[in-house]
Amino acid sequence: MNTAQPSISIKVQTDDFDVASEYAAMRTNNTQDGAIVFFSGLVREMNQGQGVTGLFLEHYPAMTEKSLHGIVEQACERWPLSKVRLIHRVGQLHVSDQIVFVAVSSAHREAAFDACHFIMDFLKKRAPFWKKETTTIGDRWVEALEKDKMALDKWNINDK
Amino acid sequence: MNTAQPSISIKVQTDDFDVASEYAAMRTNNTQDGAIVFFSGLVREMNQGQGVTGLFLEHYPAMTEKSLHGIVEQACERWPLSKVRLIHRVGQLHVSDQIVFVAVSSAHREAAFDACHFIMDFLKKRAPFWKKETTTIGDRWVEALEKDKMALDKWNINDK
Amino acid sequence: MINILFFAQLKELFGQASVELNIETPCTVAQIKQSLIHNHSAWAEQLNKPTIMCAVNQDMVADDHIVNANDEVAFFPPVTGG
Amino acid sequence: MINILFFAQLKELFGQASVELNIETPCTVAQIKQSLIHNHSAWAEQLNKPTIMCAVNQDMVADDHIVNANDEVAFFPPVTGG
Repeated sequence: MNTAQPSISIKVQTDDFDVASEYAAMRTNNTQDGAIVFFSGLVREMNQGQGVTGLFLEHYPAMTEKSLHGIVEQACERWPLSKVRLIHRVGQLHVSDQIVFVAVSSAHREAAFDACHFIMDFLKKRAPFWKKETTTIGDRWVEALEKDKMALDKWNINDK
Repeated sequence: MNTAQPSISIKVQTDDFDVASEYAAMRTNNTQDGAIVFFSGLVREMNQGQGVTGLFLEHYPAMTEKSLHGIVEQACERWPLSKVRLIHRVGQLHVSDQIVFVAVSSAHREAAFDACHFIMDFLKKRAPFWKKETTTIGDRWVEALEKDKMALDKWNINDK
Repeated sequence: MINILFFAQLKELFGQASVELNIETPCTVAQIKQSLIHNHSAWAEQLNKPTIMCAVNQDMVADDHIVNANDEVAFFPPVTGG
Repeated sequence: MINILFFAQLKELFGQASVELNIETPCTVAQIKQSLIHNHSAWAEQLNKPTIMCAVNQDMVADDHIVNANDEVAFFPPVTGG
């Protein structure tokens, strides 16, 4: 296990983010890690509504960062991670825009893959964000999916 | 399932690669994908030998790309992927250098995570690369690890 | 007095982002829901949904969670970020 | 005649990257190994390792694979890329 405290960066912002500089930050002063895994989530043209033209992301500001920190800390307890960087955007987005970014680094690839996947699975079910799609036939709130709830099962955590 | 042919890019090269431009290529003309997962492998200071100062990567040129294409095609048959980009470096590398990059995009995150992980697991066990570490006490060939062989078990493929 | 926050569909359907509730504390989250429905019968359908989520002081909690004076209570539909 | 390639430790230990083997085809990979060991007894330890890998025409194969004239045969230790 990694004995040093992992370096954690969590941001909730309206602005777009730059994956290249996030990736550079993962590599800076990092000679111990063999594996970086990152996930990037984008606005799709066809989601639950057809012909999506935009997406509005509402959140619960006082709770959002606290919730994300809790999820990342769970991941750090479970896997030996050196660095975690997470960005989630809020506000008005458009098709192909970046929504969310999670990067983790570890000595070994299994830990990096699992931790990144775990963080996304829990973010989807526990972090207070809500998406409203703008479509060619009007606005609609995105429905939570049963498969996202089931995605948590693989992590064997007793989580309502 | 994705009916269009996935777009595949595979490169074996001595030169370093630029993750930012690879990521940009994943996003270009891509309004259907909600998820991009990428893996990046780096030279670690402490691997099987302590005090690693460099790494030489030998390969079997006639076989390398063929092997990587086979692995990526297996992933594309198994998951609905839109784009896959893979780069593996050969030749002399140094600590913290990038060795390998795999990026996949899909409509959904589960497919993207699984396919990226699958490609790395098979690349580790099936693609003809060999690492020789330069350490402070001399050179040594890296030993294949039993855990890399076991990593294939999760994919339920009958693979000797 | 407890300050109750609403988000997403609840905020839209209730036409407000928050409400002050006059209720004796400590009480449970379930009792807060009942009291809100008592005051606003039109909210019953939403607040009675089994999927509705509640956070107290920015942590997710279940219906039997105890709420104290000055706690921040929030109700919202299942989250859909990421 | 079959051209046999060696990589990594095998290439270093055998002191050569390839060898021409005079063997009647078709034959199996196992027969090629035996013939190589017959010609170069010092190679026995490496070629008899159960972990040694073989590719014929750039595809991984097992010991019972049939090799034909003009096939490209390669022996190498377990791969360690990635």
